[in-house]
Amino acid sequence: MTVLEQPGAYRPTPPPAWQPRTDPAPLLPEAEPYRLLGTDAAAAADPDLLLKLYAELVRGRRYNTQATALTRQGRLAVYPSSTGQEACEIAAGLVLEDRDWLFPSYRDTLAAIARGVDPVSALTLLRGDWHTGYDPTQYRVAPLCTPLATQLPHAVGLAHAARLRGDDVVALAMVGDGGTSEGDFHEALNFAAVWQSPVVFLIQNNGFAISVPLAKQTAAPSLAHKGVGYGIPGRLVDGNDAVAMHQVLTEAVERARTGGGPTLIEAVTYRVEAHTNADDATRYRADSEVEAWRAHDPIELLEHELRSRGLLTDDVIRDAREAAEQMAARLRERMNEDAPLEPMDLFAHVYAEKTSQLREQAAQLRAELDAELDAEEER
Amino acid sequence: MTVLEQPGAYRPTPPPAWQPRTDPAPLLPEAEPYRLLGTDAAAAADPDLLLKLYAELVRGRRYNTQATALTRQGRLAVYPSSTGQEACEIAAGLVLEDRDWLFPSYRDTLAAIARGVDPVSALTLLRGDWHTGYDPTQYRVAPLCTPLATQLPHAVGLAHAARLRGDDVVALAMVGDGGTSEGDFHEALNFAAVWQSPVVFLIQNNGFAISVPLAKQTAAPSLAHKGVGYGIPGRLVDGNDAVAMHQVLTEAVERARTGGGPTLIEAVTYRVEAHTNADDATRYRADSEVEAWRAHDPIELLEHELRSRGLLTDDVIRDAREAAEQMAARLRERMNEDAPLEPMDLFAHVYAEKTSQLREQAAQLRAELDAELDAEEER
Amino acid sequence: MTTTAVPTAPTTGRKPASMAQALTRALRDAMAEDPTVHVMGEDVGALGGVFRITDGLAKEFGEDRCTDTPLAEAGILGAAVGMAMYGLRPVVEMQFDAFAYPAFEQLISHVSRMRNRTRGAVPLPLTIRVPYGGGIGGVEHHSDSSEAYYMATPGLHVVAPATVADAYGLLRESIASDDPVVFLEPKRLYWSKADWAPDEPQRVAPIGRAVVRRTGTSATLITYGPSVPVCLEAAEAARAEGWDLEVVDLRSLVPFDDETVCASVRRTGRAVVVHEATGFGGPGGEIAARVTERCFHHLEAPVLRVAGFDIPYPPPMLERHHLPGVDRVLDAVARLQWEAGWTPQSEQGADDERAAGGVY
Amino acid sequence: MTTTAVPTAPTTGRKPASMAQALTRALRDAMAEDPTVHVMGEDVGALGGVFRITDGLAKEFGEDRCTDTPLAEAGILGAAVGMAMYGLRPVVEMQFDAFAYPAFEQLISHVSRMRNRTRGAVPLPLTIRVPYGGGIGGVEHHSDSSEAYYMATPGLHVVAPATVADAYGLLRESIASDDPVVFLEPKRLYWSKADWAPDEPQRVAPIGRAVVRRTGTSATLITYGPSVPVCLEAAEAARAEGWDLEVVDLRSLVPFDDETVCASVRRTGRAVVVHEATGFGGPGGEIAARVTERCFHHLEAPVLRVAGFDIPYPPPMLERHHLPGVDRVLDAVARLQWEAGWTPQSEQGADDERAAGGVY
Ligand SMILES: Cc1ncc(C[n+]2csc(CCOP(=O)(O)OP(=O)(O)O)c2C)c(N)n1
Ligand SMILES: Cc1ncc(C[n+]2csc(CCOP(=O)(O)OP(=O)(O)O)c2C)c(N)n1
Ligand SMILES: [Mg+2]
Ligand SMILES: [Mg+2]
Repeated sequence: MTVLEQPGAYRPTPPPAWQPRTDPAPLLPEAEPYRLLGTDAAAAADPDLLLKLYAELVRGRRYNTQATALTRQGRLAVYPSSTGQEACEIAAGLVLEDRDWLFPSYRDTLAAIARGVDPVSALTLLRGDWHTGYDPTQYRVAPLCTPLATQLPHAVGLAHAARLRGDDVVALAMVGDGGTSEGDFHEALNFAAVWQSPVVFLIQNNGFAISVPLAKQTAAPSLAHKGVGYGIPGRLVDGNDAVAMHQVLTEAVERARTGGGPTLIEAVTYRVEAHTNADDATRYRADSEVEAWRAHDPIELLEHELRSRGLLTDDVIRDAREAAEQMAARLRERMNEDAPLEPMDLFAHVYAEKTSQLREQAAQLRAELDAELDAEEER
Repeated sequence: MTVLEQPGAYRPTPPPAWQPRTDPAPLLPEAEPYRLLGTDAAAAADPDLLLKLYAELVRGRRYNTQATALTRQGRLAVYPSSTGQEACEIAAGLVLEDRDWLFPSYRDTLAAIARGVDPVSALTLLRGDWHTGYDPTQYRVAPLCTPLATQLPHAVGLAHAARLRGDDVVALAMVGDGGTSEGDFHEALNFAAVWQSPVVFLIQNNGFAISVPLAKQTAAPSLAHKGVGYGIPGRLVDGNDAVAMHQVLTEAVERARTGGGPTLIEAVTYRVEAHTNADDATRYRADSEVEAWRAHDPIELLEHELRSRGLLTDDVIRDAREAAEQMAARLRERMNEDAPLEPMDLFAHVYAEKTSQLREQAAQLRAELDAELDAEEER
Repeated sequence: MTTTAVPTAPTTGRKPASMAQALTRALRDAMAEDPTVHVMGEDVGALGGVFRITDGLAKEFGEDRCTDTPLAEAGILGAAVGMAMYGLRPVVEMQFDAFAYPAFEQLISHVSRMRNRTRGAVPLPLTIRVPYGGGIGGVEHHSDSSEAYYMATPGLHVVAPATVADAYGLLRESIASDDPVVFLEPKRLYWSKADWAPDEPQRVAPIGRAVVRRTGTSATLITYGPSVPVCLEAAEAARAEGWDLEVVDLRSLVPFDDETVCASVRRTGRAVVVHEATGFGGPGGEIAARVTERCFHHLEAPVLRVAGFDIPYPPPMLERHHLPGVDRVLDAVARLQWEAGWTPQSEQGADDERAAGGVY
Repeated sequence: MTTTAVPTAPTTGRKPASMAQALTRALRDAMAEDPTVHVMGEDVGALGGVFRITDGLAKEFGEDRCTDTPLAEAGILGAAVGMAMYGLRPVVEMQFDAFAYPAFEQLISHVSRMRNRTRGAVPLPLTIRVPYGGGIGGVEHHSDSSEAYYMATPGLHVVAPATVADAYGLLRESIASDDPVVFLEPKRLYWSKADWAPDEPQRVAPIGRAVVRRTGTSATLITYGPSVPVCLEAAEAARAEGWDLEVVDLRSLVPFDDETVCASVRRTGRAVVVHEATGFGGPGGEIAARVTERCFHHLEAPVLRVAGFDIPYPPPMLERHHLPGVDRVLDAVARLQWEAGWTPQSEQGADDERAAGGVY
């Protein structure tokens, strides 16, 4: 019996705002991360999908190790590896249609590549070349975003615009556990919910924001529990289970595409490597923790399933490895070419048209460069 | 049976981050606003408390009407009335100990006054005089805060500092439904939860942010449902029920004081007047809605309880009205006195010590003022 | 150089209109002409904005074209970025100057840089309308002049109209621009009126051109936005002192019209920059410095500045002491070293002199 | 005026120390001396900060005194405001210049104004450490020079050390200040070294005093932070051209030391302002304008500026073209109108000349 039903109670009509507009129960995430691999339900997964995921995971892992190696050789300024998180990255890169948009965070090079961005172009920023090495409109992949969580409202705005225009375009936006603490995360989720925008928010909870562990980042039961506060359903998934990731993301994208509104997904995973090559992870975490997670490797999890179904043939393994090695070789080769940057491009895209001030400054630089050239020629 | 318990499943030890650290269930708010008045449970309420609340509510209402009248007479630049929300305001002003801190938003003049701030000083800002008319450290009432939600992290920081120093001080921070959309709301709640700071967050959901109704502000089941996403318990209360407000706030303050951490309270209420005297509410809402809420008036609700207990004597009514009228008269009188502002004070508190630039500028103004004076004397 | 006098005589079909009305009309015409123009912000819908600039737009174009957003400025601007990425032309309203601050990260790190970051592939045709400045008796946070922040951010255009015709013309142009524009609306000029024909709006000079509002020979007042009328009034008053002042209305701070400004200063040989924003680190420093770099040997005196004091914006009861008014402008003009006997030696004591006289 | 040469000869007990080490030591000493000093920010605990400036502090003073916060800059600064209200002295680390932007509303609307708002009742003794500037090969958002924003915000002190001794001395003083201080740490000087005795740190001039790092007679280079070493190098190189340059290190942009700067410029008659921040709307405009206001008749040439271009900070591979280096400083000095034959007429074509020559 609610208080309002008590007999004899003074009972004015409850004002309209009292009625909860949404039932909270369906918005709450599962109590533990959703998982398919290693369960009977995995049997239903399409073998072609498993094989596709496998090839991509292997290629993704190789990309991570190769890029990290390139930092040691000084060919890349910095690389934030997603080793251990490939299942999230690859699934995110694969679930979208061509017309959809991906809004990656700075760590999500793999997702961009899985979506079709050229592996070398994706590293342009990280090698010290121009800030975005690919044309975002060509791949519908927004620039890899460094200021954390700031691209989430962009994803919402883009999805909202598409919906206003009658296009069934979905935006998938990626953020880390640390990024969920930023105000922009909050504002983006709220806008998406109020506008019922076709956006999927994917949190990769990899346990750390650089050195800061999750427990210092949040006291929530899970990050997926943040959804209900916006009226957005939250899902909790094993981020190392590529098949579960693919399924949950696909469902969310479908839901968004058919007018069901946004979804918040927390993928529980782990950053196996240091934050970037420049980081020293031994300062803030124990090897034993890393080892525990290495035992829950996304590639091994998938291999086990493939093997148990008899799909992990020698051919499959060899093809995947060869494709990965080819990609790595191409990466090494092309990253060893020096990128010839045109200094005059500094002024090319500040505005649609150069201001008179920029024209003056461009002329100044031109003169300096010419003088340098003259001096060199004299020598 | 969870997936991990399935027989024969590939089952590595679930990595540590999988374990939910908090049980979400106790963090979820009640399904409908908690209410005492008009229920049998109200019988347990202390008669002295009821009488105290009554006197304060009557005084508060009178303050609102008087201040609004002063805007029409041009003695106040602007006044955001809290008519209809007095139960929230008064309860917030009364539940704290002397050593605690209140962090009001710009509408919460009444809460500040209920806590002891001089009614005239509380209007200093709104009459065009200096930004804060009282000494915040004297009353432990932070300045009435205009940039929405920005004082919430201050409340967290202050409570955190007090805790670090071993003081059992609680901070109570107030925000509107609109203010919950700001990033600062999110960041404050998260910091409070991670630090387990002794803070109570009180949302007055009065249905509108200026002209924007709640439905355009959030799609959440309730604003109290935002708590769980931080690991903070949410409470949903009838904001027009002064006794329920007092009880729920008292519990939350007690919880904070004894190391239980923060609480998020949503008080469901209604802004019966326009946003401020300068606003025209007919542009965005129907009279019928306002009337429905007028029928749920916080003073009437309490009067009904007092009457049914035989506590609403003529003396009680007269005393409350007289005290309110006295306060109103004093307000009229003192607001009619011109506040003599010292122009040279412009430079007095920009820094602890004036920079040489400010000394120059002060000398300039001094010279201008002297010249003005000379010119006037000549006339 | 473009010389346009403030319209004084009524032309056929022209009626007095306020700057607020001209702005509303500009939004309406832009939305009618271009379906990709979307207005968004706090209270811009049914209420028509707290200054009623968006009045009627939601009714005429629907709530999808003129949208009340949740109360979160970073979210508003961030969403507008995404909308612009999809080909829309969002016009964002920030309710007051100081309430644009929560959106600064979006503004600096994205709005101003997206085109550059993507080598031109992702332009952001956004307009950010900011009611700005003081003089309306607003309580704290409602009277800031924040243009210095915007000027220091390459990639933004920064525009501030001072006349009714410019309010219309510059806003139309800002919305049509393929670059992000911070459009500063001088609050206290919202109710200023001029004769204006809404149906055949007056052509105005483009963004990036300054306009000489009053020609003169003795000295140049360089100004913009809410200080333009102050300078015109000061110029009138100066005639009594025998000074014939030229008034240049910058209209846009970025791009900056060096040509028009310097031509004027070279002609007059003296200049005062006038604005409401605080002096130190404010726009006047840039303007004075660049004029001096370009016109040094034409200058009879240093370019002086009349600006707000270096203090947080004061409460309404004291704002008149803070705002640069006619007297302070005239004081500055008086200190442009008109005396023949001025020698470098007097400069040693210049600090005291400045203190006693009103130079910023 | 204070004249301090950069320490070159080792003194007893002095060993080479880096600026980073001096900063760490300053934090440590401040925390040891005053239990109300609290360090907070992203990764300042176990990691010791991404630049290791807070290395060892969490270990020595506990996590309550040196705290890893959640990842939210407005929250960090806002919480620090509350802590300061309760009597603590928070020292906030912003991880990189551009990551301070999310905290701008807190900074502008609260940190800079709380004392003024409360008529002195609530001072905010906060220090905000911002690793700033370029030259370290950082990717986008890691190399901004954001001091113009801070300078335009009355109520803040803005400090930037250029030497190891100043890094220690100025940080100690900032933490001890009862006003909020934005403490700009030039990233690329973190690893610069000087002889320095950690146990008897060198006394330095207080905040608000500029220091002449090199005396000279031909012209004054006015600079601060990462550009100080550049200017000293330029001054050395200029000797070959026959110029004897004076170098003034501002050390604090707010308060600004007009006295020291103007005394130098009056002596030399020529000045160039040098900084990394973009030129337009950057600190140089203010500096050039105020020097000109105060020293006009002592100037043989306009005060010139050498600054970053008016562009978003470029990628590492191009940053050397953006950053003001020795050559650009010397070019500017060369254009200080040394020729006797300089006439006002040449100024008409000044724009072209400027374009061809490197004046900002
Ligand atoms: C607004 C902002 N603040 C700080 C940083 C510096 N920073 C870069 S990565 C990082 C940690 C991010 O953690 P998380 O969001 O969990 O992503 P992950 O690195 O784990 O992928 C920080 C603090 C930033 N990029 N943006
Ligand atoms: C950061 C910020 N943005 C905008 C405003 C302008 N503004 C003042 S009150 C208000 C509505 C507030 O609504 P709510 O939080 O529900 O509080 P209420 O007015 O209902 O008490 C707005 C938009 C502001 N004060 N601060
Ligand atoms: Mg992480
Ligand atoms: Mg409200």
